[in-house]
Amino acid sequence: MTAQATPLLRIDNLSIPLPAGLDRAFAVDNISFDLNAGEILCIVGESGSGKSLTANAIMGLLPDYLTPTNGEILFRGKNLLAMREPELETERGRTMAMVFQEPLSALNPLMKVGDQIAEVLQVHGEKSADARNRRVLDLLEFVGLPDPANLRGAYPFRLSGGQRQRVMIAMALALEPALLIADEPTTALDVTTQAQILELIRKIQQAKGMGVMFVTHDFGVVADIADRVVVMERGLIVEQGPADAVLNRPQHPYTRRLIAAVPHRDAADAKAEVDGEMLLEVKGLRKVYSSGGGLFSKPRIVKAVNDISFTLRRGETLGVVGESGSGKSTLGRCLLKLTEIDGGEILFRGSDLVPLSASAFRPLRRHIQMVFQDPFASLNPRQTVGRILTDGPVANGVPYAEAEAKARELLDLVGLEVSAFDRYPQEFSGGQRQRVGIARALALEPELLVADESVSALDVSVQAQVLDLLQDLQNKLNIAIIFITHDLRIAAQICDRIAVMYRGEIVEYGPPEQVFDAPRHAYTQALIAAIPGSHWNPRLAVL
Amino acid sequence: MTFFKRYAQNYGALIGLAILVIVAVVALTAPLLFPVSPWQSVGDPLLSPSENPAFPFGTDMLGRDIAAGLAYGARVSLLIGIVSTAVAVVIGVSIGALAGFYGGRIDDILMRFTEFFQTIPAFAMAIVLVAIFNPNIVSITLAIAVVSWPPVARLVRGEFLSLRSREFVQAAVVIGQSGPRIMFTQILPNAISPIIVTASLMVATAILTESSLSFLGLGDRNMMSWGFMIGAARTMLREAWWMSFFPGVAILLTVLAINLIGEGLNDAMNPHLRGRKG
Amino acid sequence: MVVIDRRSMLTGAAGLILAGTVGAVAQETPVKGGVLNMIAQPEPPILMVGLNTQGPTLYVGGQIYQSLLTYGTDLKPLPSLAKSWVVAEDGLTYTFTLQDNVKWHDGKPFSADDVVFTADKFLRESHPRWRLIATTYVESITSPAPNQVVFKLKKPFSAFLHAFELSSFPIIPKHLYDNGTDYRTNPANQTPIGTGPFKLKEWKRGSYIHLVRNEDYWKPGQPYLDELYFRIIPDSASRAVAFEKGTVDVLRGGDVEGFEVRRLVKLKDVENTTSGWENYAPLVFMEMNQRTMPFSDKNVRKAIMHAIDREFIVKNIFFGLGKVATGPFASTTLYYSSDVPAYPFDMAKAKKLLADAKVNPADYSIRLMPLPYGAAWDRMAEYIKQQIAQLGFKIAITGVDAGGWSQKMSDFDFDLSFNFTYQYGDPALGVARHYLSNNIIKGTPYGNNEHYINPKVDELFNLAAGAVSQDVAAKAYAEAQKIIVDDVALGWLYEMQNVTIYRNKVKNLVKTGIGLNQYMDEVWIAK
Amino acid sequence: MKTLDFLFQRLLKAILVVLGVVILNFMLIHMAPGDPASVLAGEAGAGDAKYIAQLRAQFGLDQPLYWQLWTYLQGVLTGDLGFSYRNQVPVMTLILERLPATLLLTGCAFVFSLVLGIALGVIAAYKRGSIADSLVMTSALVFYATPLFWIALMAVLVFSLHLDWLPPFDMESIGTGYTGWARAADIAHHLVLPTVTLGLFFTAVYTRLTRASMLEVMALDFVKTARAKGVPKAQVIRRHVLRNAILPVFTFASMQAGQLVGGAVLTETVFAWPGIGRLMFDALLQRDYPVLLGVFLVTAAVVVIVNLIADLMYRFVDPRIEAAN
Repeated sequence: MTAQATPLLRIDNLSIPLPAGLDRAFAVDNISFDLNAGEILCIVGESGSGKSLTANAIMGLLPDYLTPTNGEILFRGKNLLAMREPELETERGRTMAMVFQEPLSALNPLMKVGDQIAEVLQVHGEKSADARNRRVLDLLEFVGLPDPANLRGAYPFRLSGGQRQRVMIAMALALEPALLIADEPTTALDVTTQAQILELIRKIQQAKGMGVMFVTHDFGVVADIADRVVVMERGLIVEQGPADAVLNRPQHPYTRRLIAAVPHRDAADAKAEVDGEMLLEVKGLRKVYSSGGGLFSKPRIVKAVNDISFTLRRGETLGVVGESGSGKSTLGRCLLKLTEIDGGEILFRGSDLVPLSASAFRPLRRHIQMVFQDPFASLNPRQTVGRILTDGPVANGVPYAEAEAKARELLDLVGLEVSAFDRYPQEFSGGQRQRVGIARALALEPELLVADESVSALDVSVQAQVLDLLQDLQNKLNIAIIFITHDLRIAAQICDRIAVMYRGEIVEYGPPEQVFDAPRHAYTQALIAAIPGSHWNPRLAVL
Repeated sequence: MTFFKRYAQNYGALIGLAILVIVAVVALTAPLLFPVSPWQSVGDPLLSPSENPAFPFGTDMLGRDIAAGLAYGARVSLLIGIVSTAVAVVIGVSIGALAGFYGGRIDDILMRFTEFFQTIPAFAMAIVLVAIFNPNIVSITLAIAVVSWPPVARLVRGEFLSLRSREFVQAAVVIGQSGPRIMFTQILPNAISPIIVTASLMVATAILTESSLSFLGLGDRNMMSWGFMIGAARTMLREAWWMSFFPGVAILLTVLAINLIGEGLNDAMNPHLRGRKG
Repeated sequence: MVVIDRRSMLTGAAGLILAGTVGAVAQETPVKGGVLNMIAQPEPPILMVGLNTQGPTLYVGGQIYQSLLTYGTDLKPLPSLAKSWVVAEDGLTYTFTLQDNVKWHDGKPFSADDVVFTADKFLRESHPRWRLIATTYVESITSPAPNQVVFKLKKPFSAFLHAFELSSFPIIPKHLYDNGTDYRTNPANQTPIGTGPFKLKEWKRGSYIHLVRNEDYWKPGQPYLDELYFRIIPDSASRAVAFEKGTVDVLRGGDVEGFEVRRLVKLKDVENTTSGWENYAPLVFMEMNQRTMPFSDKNVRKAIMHAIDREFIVKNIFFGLGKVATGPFASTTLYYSSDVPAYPFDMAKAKKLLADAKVNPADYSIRLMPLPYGAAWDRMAEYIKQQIAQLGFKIAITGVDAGGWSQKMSDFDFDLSFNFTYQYGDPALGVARHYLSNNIIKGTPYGNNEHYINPKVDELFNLAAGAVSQDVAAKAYAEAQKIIVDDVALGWLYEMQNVTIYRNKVKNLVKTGIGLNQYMDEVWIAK
Repeated sequence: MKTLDFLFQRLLKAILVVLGVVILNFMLIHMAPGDPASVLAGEAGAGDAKYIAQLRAQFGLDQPLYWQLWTYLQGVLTGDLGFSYRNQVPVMTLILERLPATLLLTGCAFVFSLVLGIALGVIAAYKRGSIADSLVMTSALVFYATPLFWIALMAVLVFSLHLDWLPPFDMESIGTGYTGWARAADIAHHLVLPTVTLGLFFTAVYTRLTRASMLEVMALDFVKTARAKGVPKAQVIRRHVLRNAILPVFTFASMQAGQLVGGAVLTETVFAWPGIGRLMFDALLQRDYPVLLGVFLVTAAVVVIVNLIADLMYRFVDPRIEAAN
């Protein structure tokens, strides 16, 4: 963190107006910050804060309808905004490079990864194919990919998410740029992979002495890698400074609010043992997916849920934690019989749900409800909130008038205006929609609520509110909740017990403090070690 | 209101709508505009458009008024276009919805069935159907419907397949709604805009198909239609250009108008695509 | 009205051996060599004339196959494969003497055996018209000498000498067909072997049929032409273009639309003739199904006749290529009589006739089934529909294709339809079939499909057919025409006039009453 | 292995589809009111009931329908598509005579429309919003809305009659005795008008499709990646956008292959092209069932083969497909 006379990158009073008719006039409004060579600058903010746009503006990759009207982007003293496209092209990929959020869609699906990396070298003047090939192998090796000679000829879809992001990074590093912009590079990755990628970026930055601009929404990540931090809110920079200062002594109320909302296990508030009556007993549940196969090849078999057993009492919250592909969502779908079950028992109030036919199970459905992940996809855009909330009770034989009255009550209960009844989901924000989703589930007065990644699509501040709401409702209504999440921090915060799933099996099962402090399984240990920002306690920052 | 605003932003779509409205008005008021049957000889044969102001579009070889033919032809073109499309959409939506919603073996069977129809060239099939069941307005309409439903079925199946796994549909299952109810109240309303857009384009194609059938002599012999007029005038192309020219232009304009409307609808119903269009 | 002294024809033929053909004395000396381009429209399904008698089949097949006789433009019989013939005085024995040195295209000699096989076996089995004649009239067919064939009849048949034209009596090679196989699937059908001046070289289906000179043709030095091309051009406008651009040299009647004829005949170096159709003299009529009302009422039929402006049809729909027909006989044929009731265009009269007959037109829904032979026929249907609609009938056109038309006509499933008939030189062959009550048979569109029954007419036709004296026949036919026209047995519309258009460098093209179906051994092209 | 499996499955499916098409058409065609025997008898000039019965027996039309179907299917398995009543030739012979002409015409029209359509679509997308874009898209829209037969007539009028540049009909000049290259050149000369006429509608379709597909791909993330690498815009289009954008166009085009045959019916009629489109239409009017069925069978087989080839190519071009299966 050595300050230099001329910063590597200086954003000076940059403004980018939005097209007319949107909720605000500027995407970013008069922002200024510096990035020095050899430092990692984190731009942090919630969705719509303008952080990604700023990154794209630097690279000159804004969509046609957005043009900066004011300010300068000085890269090594030269104003990038004044450069013409061909000139910019010589800088891009050579002196400044970018890594994107979604590594699959950011790679050309029809081009071998080696060729995609080599292209950077080719467009910037490396004429020798041999030289390019050697460099590609070096780069793949450097970013820690196994068997570079082989991997070079693979297509992106063959690679795992982490490998793809390593390819992206190799591509960005090809010509050892002075500036690396990473736009949420780990958001789409599992937590263990995220830890590896963060480690890689830090390693590279140190080895090459680059300036890194790291865009993220996750304060845990910030705590792990940032030298300095810029906090953005709705196009404005509300706070900037050294990482330690911003994280531990936030000044601006917005920053404080964000940090307060970061999920964190408080060792202090250990949960009391729940001793309600037994509601659900799952025994030896199995679900197998098989695909492909034919006369000449074997089908691919995935044991998505493999011999899983657990119990749940009234008023209890069970957290099911796992990375993508662990089978946690399949488990949720099995419990709701949204998919065929291949074996085992689901004893709900003592009777087995597994053998029931779809029509025999339908009357029982109201007892087991679900809150979905995506607040945008989970509400029918063609129906009013009122219709969404009354459909369930009506389908279960409740007269409409009664259902309507109940729906209005529920809107109030989940913290929405009663007038929301006649409006369409599009008119609400993500958090509000998720409240509608919860109200829909509650409209049937269920005894068990399965929440599948119900807060992971939400911004951190909204996330906290929804979590609070769920806990509050559980206390009021004494329902059992199965909370499926990839985020161990959230599970630890709200669950009575946690089941860690790995490759279709529960590898760790117990109360949060045991899972966190004394994980028995190697996977759980790796998972906990990978939690970003574990050395930092946000609670202390906003005390 | 916003829908119309979005639609109105597309000038092409507005022009298309204007043309179609004119065509529709002419079609509806044809008996008022031309009280004498379009089949009736009303003037000298083969009057060119400039010869007699009473016949601004000229007359054909039997002295029939081309203008009257155009007006009555609009009725047939629009009627066949719309009805055959409606029938095709009903067939296509039913098959596509069942296949997409239930999947598995039902999907396999229905899609194989659809493929049979797609493998046979649509126009060739239409010719055979019309010829076999004798050309009349019913057989032509049904034949066009029978050859044009497969794309709808595929579209609807695709929509249903993707919507079926959407969370709001899962939610409908979870709250205990029945299969048919979910299909009609949850999925179908969300699949309706691509269906409408496709249907509007199918109307255009149906009009083209009808005219091609008539051109080959497989039209309804009691209905004055544009394709028939061109077919009848085809042999006299050099002697009396106006006999085939005006009906050709009528088809072109109408089909063009409907296509423009289709694009306008598409833009208006899928506003997120608009940013990318020119 | 063509007047022919039948007796002199019979006696003359008895002793006379005709040498040469009409118009053999050419103005210029024929030049050998050259290619003649024509159009076969529609493409014939087969060239074997014995199995198919459609126009194009005869047109092309007529260059390959030959018949015993051909007929002049005056309808007199002329030698073909028969070089002479003798008819006995009682009209019961016909003796034909055949040409010498005739060889089939495959080199086998042609003989009387071939003629006997053709008449007694092949055509009797596969040719509907000959079958009828053979069963009704022929007692025996024999060959007393290798170059002689004798037909003995059960009873006199005045039209018998007209039954030996190409479409009725093509000679089939016995050695290829008399082997127990099914004639229709005999592979020889694909490689037609005849005695004609041209041989099949190549048939590229959908494109052209290519015939080449028969080097062993029985007329020394002939044919003059080296090659014939019959091109397949399905679109009529394209056919006109093909002629205009010189791709084809000859247009047969019907190859192009009427209005194109008007234009094409005016082109430079182009000639035309309406001759060459005398033997067929096609006559167009409307069939009104008399099985049910309204057409079972003679007055309705009369009213319909008055409601149709047949001059308009000829002038505007067929572009003047024809003349209004007065009755069942074409005006160019033997026995035509103009002494028949006339039906001028008169709407008022038509309506009055209906009113007098107490027929309420609005009570009837009439189906009008056009003949699916092209645009002009469709226009005629549209016109007539409109005229009948003005009488107050509900009338709709039922569109059909050729198959459907044939089927519905054969099943009598129609109200109104069109048809035309070839007259084949004698009323007994071409005309009577549409009016004889014993010819009300399902299965053919070319019989008495309208269900016309008048015993007097039957009697007169039979009398004429069996008459040995031409006067007797003429009288009977004249009386029959009067009755038939008064009954409006059919709605005669017009006599077709087929124009043959050709480049004037083509010489000797149309010489006989069968026109272009005549083998073109004397046709030549001026350099 | 997977490719083998795929091939096996697709072949099985292809055979099923063709079989289905045959049965479907067989039933359909035999529902027709016109009886070929009476049509033939009628054309022969006369024909009593006995004659018709004789013909019906000869064609096997007196057998029950399922038996006719069974006999037909048995024939199909041995490559025998039946016998044409009218032409007195085995159907297979007729079709094989005509098929090359149609394959040539539709093949050329296919390539023409695809190449031109993609080229125009790419230009329109690349120059989005420009005059060139509007021009291309407007003409595409107009040709999309114009009846094919109308274009054919107009083309003959202008290019053959008025300008006399191109022959208005036939597949080759008859009687010239051209061989080798001269013949090929002659055929090519005749091919121009029918190809362009048949191809224009599809060109319009592919232009619109290509442009839309290009714009869609241009909005994808990896295009941004390419630009972030400093790849010049032209190269981005060429190397990254084009390949991804063309795939759906190819898929659609291969699915549309059969529709070209439908268009060929019109084109072949106007241009006197001796192909199976016209054969089909003639057979239909003459109620020549075996020919009609044969044409449909062969068309379906060709379409299925084209789709199969397209699928295989797709697998080759897009590595994701195999994995997805």
